[in-house]
Formats: sequence, structure tokens, C-alpha cells
Amino acid sequence: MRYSVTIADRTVQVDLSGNRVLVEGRPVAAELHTVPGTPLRQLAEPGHTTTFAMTRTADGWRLLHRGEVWDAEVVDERTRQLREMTGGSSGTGGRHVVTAPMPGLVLRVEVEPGAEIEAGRGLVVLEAMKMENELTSPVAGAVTAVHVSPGDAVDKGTPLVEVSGEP
Amino acid sequence: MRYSVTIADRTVQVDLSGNRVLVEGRPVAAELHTVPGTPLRQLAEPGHTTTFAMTRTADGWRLLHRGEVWDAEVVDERTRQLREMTGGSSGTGGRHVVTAPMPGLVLRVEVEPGAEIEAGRGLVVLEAMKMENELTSPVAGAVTAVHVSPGDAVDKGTPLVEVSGEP
Amino acid sequence: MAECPSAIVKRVLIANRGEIACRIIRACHEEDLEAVAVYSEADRQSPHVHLADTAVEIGPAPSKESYLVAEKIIGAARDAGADAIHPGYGFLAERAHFAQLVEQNGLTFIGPPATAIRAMGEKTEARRRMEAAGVPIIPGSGEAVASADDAHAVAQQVGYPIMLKAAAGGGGKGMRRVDGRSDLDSAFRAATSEATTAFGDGAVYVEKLLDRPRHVEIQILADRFGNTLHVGERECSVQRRHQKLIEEAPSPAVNVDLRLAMGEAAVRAAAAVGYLSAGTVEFLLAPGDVFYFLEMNTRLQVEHPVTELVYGVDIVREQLRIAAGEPTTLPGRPMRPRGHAIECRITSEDPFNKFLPATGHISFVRTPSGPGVRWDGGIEAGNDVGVYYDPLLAKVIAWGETRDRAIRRMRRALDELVIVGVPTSQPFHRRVMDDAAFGSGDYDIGYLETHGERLLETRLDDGALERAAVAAALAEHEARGATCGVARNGPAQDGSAWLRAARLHGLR
Amino acid sequence: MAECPSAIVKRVLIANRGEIACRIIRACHEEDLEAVAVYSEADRQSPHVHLADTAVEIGPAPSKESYLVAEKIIGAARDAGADAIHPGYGFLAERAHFAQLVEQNGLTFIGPPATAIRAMGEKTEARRRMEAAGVPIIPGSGEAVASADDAHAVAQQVGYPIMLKAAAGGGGKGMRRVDGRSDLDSAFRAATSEATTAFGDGAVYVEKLLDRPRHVEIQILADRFGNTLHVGERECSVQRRHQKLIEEAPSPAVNVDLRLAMGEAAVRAAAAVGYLSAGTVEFLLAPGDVFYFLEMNTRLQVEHPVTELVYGVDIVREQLRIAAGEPTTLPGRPMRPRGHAIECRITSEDPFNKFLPATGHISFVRTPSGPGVRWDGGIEAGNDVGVYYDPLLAKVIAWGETRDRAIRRMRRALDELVIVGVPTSQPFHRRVMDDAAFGSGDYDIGYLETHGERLLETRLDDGALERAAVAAALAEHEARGATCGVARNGPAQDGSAWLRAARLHGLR
Repeated sequence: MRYSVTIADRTVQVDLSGNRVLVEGRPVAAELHTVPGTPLRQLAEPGHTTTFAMTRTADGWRLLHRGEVWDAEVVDERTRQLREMTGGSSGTGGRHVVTAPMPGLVLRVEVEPGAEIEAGRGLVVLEAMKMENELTSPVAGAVTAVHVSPGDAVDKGTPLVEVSGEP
Repeated sequence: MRYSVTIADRTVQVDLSGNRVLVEGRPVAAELHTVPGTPLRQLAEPGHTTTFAMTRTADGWRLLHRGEVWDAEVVDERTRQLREMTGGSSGTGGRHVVTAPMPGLVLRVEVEPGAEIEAGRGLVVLEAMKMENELTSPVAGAVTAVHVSPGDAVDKGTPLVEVSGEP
Repeated sequence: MAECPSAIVKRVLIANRGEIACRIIRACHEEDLEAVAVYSEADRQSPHVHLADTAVEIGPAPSKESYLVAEKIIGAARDAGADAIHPGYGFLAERAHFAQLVEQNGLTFIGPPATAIRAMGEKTEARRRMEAAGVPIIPGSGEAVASADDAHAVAQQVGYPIMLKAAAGGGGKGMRRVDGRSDLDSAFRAATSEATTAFGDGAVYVEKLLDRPRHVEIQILADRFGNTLHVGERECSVQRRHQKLIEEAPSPAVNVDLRLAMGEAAVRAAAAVGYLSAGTVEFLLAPGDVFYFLEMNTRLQVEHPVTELVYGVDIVREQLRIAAGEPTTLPGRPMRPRGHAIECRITSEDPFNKFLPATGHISFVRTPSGPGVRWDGGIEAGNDVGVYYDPLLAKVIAWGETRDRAIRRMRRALDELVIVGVPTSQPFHRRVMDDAAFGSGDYDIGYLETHGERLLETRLDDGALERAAVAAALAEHEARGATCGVARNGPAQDGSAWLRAARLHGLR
Repeated sequence: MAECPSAIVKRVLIANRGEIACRIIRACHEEDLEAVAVYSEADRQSPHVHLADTAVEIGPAPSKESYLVAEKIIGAARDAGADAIHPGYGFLAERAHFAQLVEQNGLTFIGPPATAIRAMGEKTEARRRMEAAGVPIIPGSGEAVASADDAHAVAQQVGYPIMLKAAAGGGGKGMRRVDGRSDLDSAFRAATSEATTAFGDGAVYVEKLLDRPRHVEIQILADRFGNTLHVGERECSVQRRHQKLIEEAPSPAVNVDLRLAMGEAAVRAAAAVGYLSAGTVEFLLAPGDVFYFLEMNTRLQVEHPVTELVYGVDIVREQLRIAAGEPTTLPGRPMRPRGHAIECRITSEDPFNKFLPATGHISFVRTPSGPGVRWDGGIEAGNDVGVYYDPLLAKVIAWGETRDRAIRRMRRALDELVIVGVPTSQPFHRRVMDDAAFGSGDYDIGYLETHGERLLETRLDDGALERAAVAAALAEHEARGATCGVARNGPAQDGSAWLRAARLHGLR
């Protein structure tokens, strides 16, 4: 099986067909060992051993290593090809729904439907864990919907504002 | 269900019929809560909370609490009655097989078949973890069999010596 | 007050949760005192409940219905037969009314007298008292201002920029920086609104904003025998929105003379309000060794461990002794710090997402340990992190012979720490330990503003990227194979293909 | 030797496993050195492998085929590009041949010169040297005795009881107490046989046995700049079969004057063999402050952390510095201890079954933490404890302002510690912390013999019995219900019976 692994917008091809490991076509002597009953996994390569704590995410794996954290999207070749054919992409165009990252209370709504905004523009201020947290737009574009009002209590994942990204 | 729980040769009757807890017939307001994914369990009683680490053993539970360790044999009423009828007991009579408590090397055998011995008499000296460990007889009685010789490598559980206990 | 009869303290209720409840329970056990925990419905399985000798449920998860209800705490103390209450920090710790209620119910409050809490809690009143006691204060309005215009009038005297601050507050809530008249109206409204929400009192006052000062605070201990002692300073300038993130002792900016001067000022501040128990006098330290009184925290401080490590004292133990009418064990003369200590607050906040608080189920924890590392934790595997409380999960504290050694040790400890299940501030701390600006010791309260963006850039060199990608691919491959339960490379002809596959994937 | 060129040390191979390998890897990382672990087939998943920057497999589980094979260690160092080797304790640490081999291969040995190891390793030779250097030695044969008769002749001069000791040995192996002529033959045979097995050399010598002395040892550090310094004493009298179980610093039996006298004797001992790096001179301390040289351990000691905590030094860091040709960071003058530290060795030995070594799979570990507690561990959940190595799993070290405080803190730490899966020595230690004889500080190497039986009696008061029984019954009830998957109390008529049952049994 061949996998495309994307971490921080950089993609690496890993081919695991036939009990070898090829990274971008280059053979690598790597083994992964698990500590039973824990998320700890040890990647052993000649001259280097790396221990990760690894957990599954919706689209791959989260890796913790020496205080750093990386989210790896792992896509097998077939799925990637399907995606390419159907034109799915992760660009900045299209509809973006900003949802509540945690349960909280809406304190302020800082945009109105129709507003043209820059990426990073504040959308909603949410109070959670006694702190005010401003949620911002991931993209530049137009506000197409505002779903909440000040005083609303929202659960994690509640859609707050929709932004139509510039293509 | 009613249970006989024996710890360190003392037995307590615990009756859990009908969602109540009776200890020796006395009602007790006790609840047991588990920390998910851990062996930690919390016994909550009015005015007292006790946290145990608990694991199953062959005949009940091992409980760890503040540096102490207790092995609890838990027998339900039916099993206990059956045992009483069939005369099963845990006395010192009968055949006792002394087995190797860990893998090791037999250094010396200190008894011969037929010997009359006291409880605590040394039987076999086993080398394990670089230490010499003398295994002793749990009961007074007669040595009925010696299964090993000096120089034998033995696994955990290997029968070493059999002693017929005084009734 | 030496004639004051000793209170009997045998069973202490800790009116708190999380790491500080664990810290206080440990101190109780080391003093042969029984510890009573309280817990909300969300906290039944929290570590503080496990460590205590008994635990009392005090209501639903929201603090307003549990940890903040003074009557429930008092009731729990009575039910559990406690004779004293330690409030920890936050929650009811700085509510004078609560301290009073505890004493009225015949229980011992492990903290300062209600009068001292009240005197320091009302910020403009505290300013006046400090001024009278000869403690340097920041130029400002001295009392609450009624409007933005009034604030502007004061600002014209002391000069912009200014700071608006909640008169009833503390902990960074109800505070706003104002750079000029044009910002003032909105800032005044925001500060008043936040102060009303947080403290039930919207009054705000004006202080001159110092240009990038350092936040340096002095630990105080006062007993009933007339000893009011200072126990060195803590440097707390690494902050985000006035919330401390990293603290250290001693401060890289404080020498022996300055320590003595600040210590003596702090003692005057504490003595001026008849202080007892542990407390902290916060100062802003400006260039030229000029320092100004900021506020006094009339309670145990989150960052107390760094002081404990360099002075070899146990501040919670001192609190327990003082509450029981015993003298402090500290020498009367100024103590000398040994080595250096740093604390990193591990919170359930995602540094790569503007430190947004996060929730989750903690499935695995590997705590750092070994030489010079202290873990003051409030979580264990199996716990849920919810939305109801402060996001502080645990504190990592490192001691070293020098500041450089303490930083290296903290770096090593943060390398070891693993928390699975919720994003934490750990990566931020780890990067600060590598940062030259922090390493130099020459930083101020603008540290995060100046360096935060750079510190939190994506960091992934080619080698790390490749290793992480290979690990993720192998894990995915294994997970898919294990799910299907069939050989992935065609039918096995003999055992060896299986063996190789098993070896490759770390199956046992 | 100050003209000796500095060795380049960038990448250190640790020729050990378990807690001491972890301890040394941590020190390397704190000094910006890379750490190379070695592991046998049994240790692939051990914590020291996870902590290191790279790890090299060196063979099958038995140490004779892995950790004890000098050539494999050297080969691993070459393969991994290491430039220095730290031997830890045990295994190859005190093999002069190994130290020599390391240097011959162009690598730096982090420890004393082979000549010093050899001089101290041959016990009768060491005795002669110590005598010449003015270090007090125990009266005895001075050299190996050829037979039981020869041993008897010496015994008649110095008086029974005597001790037979392996000339090549240490660590309690090949040692036998002899109370009179009648015991001598069998003891001589046993000691000779054990010495042959352990050291490949059956030579034994005779020493007068002191009446219940204390075991007190002095920590030494020596660098290439002519500094040979003593860093206080450790009290190690709680032993079982000459294996230390509990150590503390300072010793309750040592005052400032005695500390200086013993320290200076230890420095003479080290200097007499041209010592470098960290080492320990062990003494027997008899009433009246009389002390005798016992042996010198030419390596890092298991119990080094108690010294680190009271003197604020990092002994492994000093070893790394000294090996790299740097001077020690310690002051030349005698240092003063601050507070008190105690170490308990947590081993996989069952104290209720004659401390028999036990094996098992560790499924859960809760490490103690909080103020004043250090955990130097070599195990984590998921590890197997096998038969191949020393049973030491981890060390709990507690620091307190006074000895009494350190004991209370250790008690608290042992209350927190949970290891599930293998019996450990934890209950023994926990009980010692409550023991008045230990608490008084007035104990000697007969402590365990005198108090062991009493300490290890079954302890279970009525309340604890009842609570444990109820917990076991409820857990059993729940487990049976979960296994059967049916309601235990007849068919549920509505949801509430299930709810009650769930609440009762702690299901979520």
C-alpha cells in the first residue's frame, strides 16, 4: 500500500508494499514498535530511535514527540486518486463554517452577513473557562451567514459564522 | 448474591442481594467507583473514601492501598457450600508441592525423599537474579518426592519437592 | 497575638480542586492531618478525590453551583467533621465574606484574616493604604473614576499610555490598556463590563502604564508571633493577557540589595493590613531598579513551588502551622536562595490556536521525573477535561544549580512529558526553553507580544517530517491490517512472512 | 594532569539498563550530549530505550550474552558513533579490563582509570594500600587465606566473630559471618564457591566482625585538576544480606567533626589510587565515632541521589564534566548539607515471602510526585519484569527540611505509589517509615535482623479488613455481571433498577 502523509502542509509519499519501506521512492530501514497497552510507539532506524505518542484522528494520526505535536493526514493512494478526480481540495476557496471549538457563551458577534472580510478578522467572542476568546476567519471572503447572537450558550461544534472564501 | 471474602485468614460475609450492601448482616452505605481505563477503584462510604488499585487473581482480588497489599479470596455462597460438603479445605494436611517461584538454577538440594521435616525447613536453593534463594517447606511432614538436582535450570512453576503434611 | 489560644487543627477540608487541592492534601498528610476533599459532579474521579481521606460531593459541575457556594463548603466541613478549611487559590480564596463565614462557624480559615483580604481586595483602598505605609505605588487616579472623561483627566496628568483596572478585581480581569483618548471610550466600557461580570462591581481606576516593566513578586509569611517575613522574589513576566505562563526564582533582574528593598516594602505592605499566613505582594519592576506596588494576593499562589525549591521551605506547611497557632519555622534573617527554579504551567490551551481552551478525555499521561524535576499535577489518565474550570492541568517545576541548568532541565522534563487526549501549552513552553531571548534573562511583560508569533511558527525539519510521516504510515498500515484481520501481502505461504510482518509492525 | 587535553564528548553510550540508564541519559540531555542506549532482546520496550536518542540491540536477554559482553558494548559504541561510555553500576562498571578496552578503542571511559578500579577491586591489595595511606582498616588477615585452618589462625588473633570476604568481590557476594571454629568449614566452602561463581576467583580473606556497626559511606569527586573532594556521607545501614534497602543523608550518627574526619580519610583513600570521577568510600562506623575502611566502590552508586538532594549537586553531571576534561563545579571547601534526604529502593521482591524475586507484566504504574519527591524509575506500564536482571525497579527519594519531615514525606510518597503486576518491596518501606526504631535514627546494620519479622507481620485492622472485603465483593459482583451480561437481580422492569445498579458499581 502507498500512503500520502501530509503534516503542516508538506506531503511525503510512503510506500509500504511488500514489507519494505520506501520514502519518496528511497528505501528506509525503519521499524515501528508499540509499548503494549500504551500509545507509545518507537520508530527504530539505523542510528536513530524516535519515540512518539500516537493517537488516531479523523483523517490520520496525531504524533507527540519531545513536547511538539504534529497532525498527520494519512491518505492511501486510491483515496487520493479519487479525490483528485472529484476535485476535492483543501484550498481557501469554497464555504467555510466557523464552529465553536469548545462549549461557551457568545459575548459578542463582530460581523454581519454580507461583510467582506480579511483572513484573521474577528468574528465572534466566546466566553469559556472564564476567558474571552475571539474566533477569527480562516480565509478572506464574504460572510454568508451568522448563526448566533450575544447571550447564546453554544456546544462544541456549533456552527457560528459561515464565510465564502475568495477562490 | 452473598460472598465470603477471606483476607489474611480472616473471613467477612458480604451480602449484595437486592442492591444493598450488608457486612456480617449490618447494612453499609458503600459504593465502588472505577477510574475508566485504570485499576483504580474508589470505595465511598459516609465520612471515608478509600482508593484501591485492584486486579483479579485466580481466586479473587488483589488490593493495593497506601503501600499495603492484600489478597482477597472471594467465594460465593453456593461455591462455599459445595466446598464444605466435599470437605475441601486449606489446612496443612495433604500433599504439598513446592514449585519454583521464578525461573532459575538449582544450586543445592537440602533434603532427601523420606526425610521428616519441620515447617520452614530449607528444601532447595535456587539462584535467580544473581541471588541465592532458599525455598522452605510450608508445613511439617515427610518429603515424598524430590524432582530436581543441582545444576538443573527450572522454569517458574516447576515442581521441586513434594511434602506430605502432618494431618 | 502570641497569647491567642492555639486552634485545634486535625482534619482539613480543601475547598478546591485540581493540582492545588492535591498539593494541599499532600501537605496535610505530611503533617499528620486528615484531608477532606470536596468535588462537583464533574470531579468524582479526579485525583484530589483519590488522595483525600474522605470526599464530599457539593453539587453540579458549574462552579457557581458547587465550588463557589460558601454554604455548601461550610456544610461539607461540618458533615465531614473538619475543623479547618484551606481555600487554595481562585474560587473562594479571596472572598473576605467566606473567610468570615468560616470563622463564624467555629472553623479555622487557613489564610489571612477577612479584614486583610478585604483591605487588599478593594484596589483603590489598598493603594491608599500602601501609600500611607511607604510602599511605592504607580501614579494614577487613586480611586475609581466615574467616566471615560474622568479617566482622561487623570491620564493627562500622568501621561498616556494608561491602564484601566477593576477596583474589585485581580488576575487580569477587567483590565484594559489605553494608548490615547480615541481608545478610551470602548476600553472603559469593556473594562467596566468585564469587571461587573467577574466581580459584581464595575468600578475601574486609572494607573499610568509603565513601559515594559517586569512582573516581580515577593512571597510573604506572617505568623501570630509578630513575625512577618519575606521569602525572596519570583519573576513572572512571561504572561499572556495578564495570565502567568512561566515563573522563576530568583528573578534574573534582582540582586541582593534590590531583593532586600523589595522584601522590606512587601513586609510593610503586609503589616499595614495585619496580614497572617502566606501572601504575595506583586510589584512592577522598571529599569533602574524602580519598583511599584501592583497588588497583594491574599492567598497561596499558583507559582509558590519555585520559592520552595530555592529556599528549601514548604509554604503550605507553614500555612498549616500558622493556622494552628504555631510560629513559622523560618529564620528571622533574610534567607539566601540556592540555585534556580522555573515553573511551566501546563494548561489545556492550544498554543497554535491562540491558546483557545480545549476539552477532552485524557487517555494517557507520562509525567516527567528524575533529578531536579517536580510534578504538581491535578490530572491522571482516565480524567475528562471539561469547560467548567480553570484550564491549569499541572505544573512542571525544575530546579538547577544555575538558571542555565534549570532551563536545560526544564527542557529535558518537557521532552519527557506526554499528555494524550487534549491539546496543551506544552509545545509553547518547550520552545521558550530553547529561546535565546528567554535564555538571556533580559525580558519583560512584553515577552509574549514580542516573541510569541516567532515562537509558535511551524517547526518541522526534513528529518522530523520524514520520521513522523513514516511512523504515521506504518501505524495506519498496522491499524488497517489489524482491523481486517487478514494478511496484507497475499496469503502467507509459510510462517516467515507472518513473522516479518509481525516484526515490522511491532506485534508481540 | 591539568595539561591533559580535553576529550571530545558529544555522544555518550550508556552500557546499562533500568533506572540508572534513564538517570544517565537525563544527565546527558541536560548537558546537550546525545545518548545512545543499548538493550538486550528482553529490553526493547524499556524506558531507557525510549529516552535515548538512539538504541543498539546487543544480544539475548541473559546479561552474559549482552550487557556483560565488553566487545558488544564497544561495537555498539562504534556503530552508533559514540565517543564516550558510561558504565552505570553493576555489569561492567567495575571491570578494569573493560575500562581499559574502552580507552584502547579511542573512547572516553566515564569513570576512574582502570588502574584505580583494579587497585580497589582486589580487596586485600586495597587493604594494604589503605593502611599505607593512613586510612583505618578493620583488623584481619590482610591477604587471602588458603584454608579454613588458616582463617582460624587469624580469627584467634583478632577474635571471633569474623567475616569471610571474597578478595575479588563486593556487593555482598562471597561473604559469610563465622561465629566460631565449628561454623568455619562450611562457611569457607560457601564463600569460596560463591566468590568463584560471582567473580571467577575464589580467594577469600578474614576480617574481624564488628558488633553491629553502621554502614556509612563518603561520596568522592575527583577531577584532572588535582581536586579530590568529599561530598558528605550516606547512611546505608538498612540492609538485607548486605544489599542496601534504604539510604539517607546525612547520617543520624555523623556530626560535623566526624563528617570531616571521614571525608578526609576518604579523600586519602581515593588519592592513594589516583582516583578520578565519582566514587564512594564505604566505612563501618562503630560506637565512639570509630570508623574503618570497608571498600571503595569505583563507580556511581545506586544511592547517589540522597547526596544530590542535600548538597544541591548533580553527581552524574560532574562525571560527564570530569570525563570531558573540565574541572568539577564544586567549591574546594567542605559543603554543608541542607535538610535531609531518604531513598527507598523499590524492587520486584516480595517482602512477605522472604524477599523472593518475582516476575510479571507491569500493567499500571502511578508514580509519587509533588513537593520534595523524586522518582528515579526504570519501569513504565507495559513493561515485563523478567528474571535476567537486578530486581531494582525504581527509587523513591524524599527530601525534607529535617529528618522527621523527610520520613513523613517518604511515607506520603509511598502511600501514592502504585505498581500493579508484580509484588514489590513497597510495603516493607512503607512500614519502616512508621517504625519508631528507624524514626529514632538509632539503628545499625542489624536493623532488619532485629526488626524485620515484627515489621512484616500481617497488619489489617478491622476497618481496613471490612473495607477491603466490601471492595472485593463489589468488584467481583460487577465483574460477574459484566461477564454474564445479564441483570443480576432478575429482569429489569424499568430503567431505574439498571440505573441504581450502575451507580452502585461505578459503571459510567
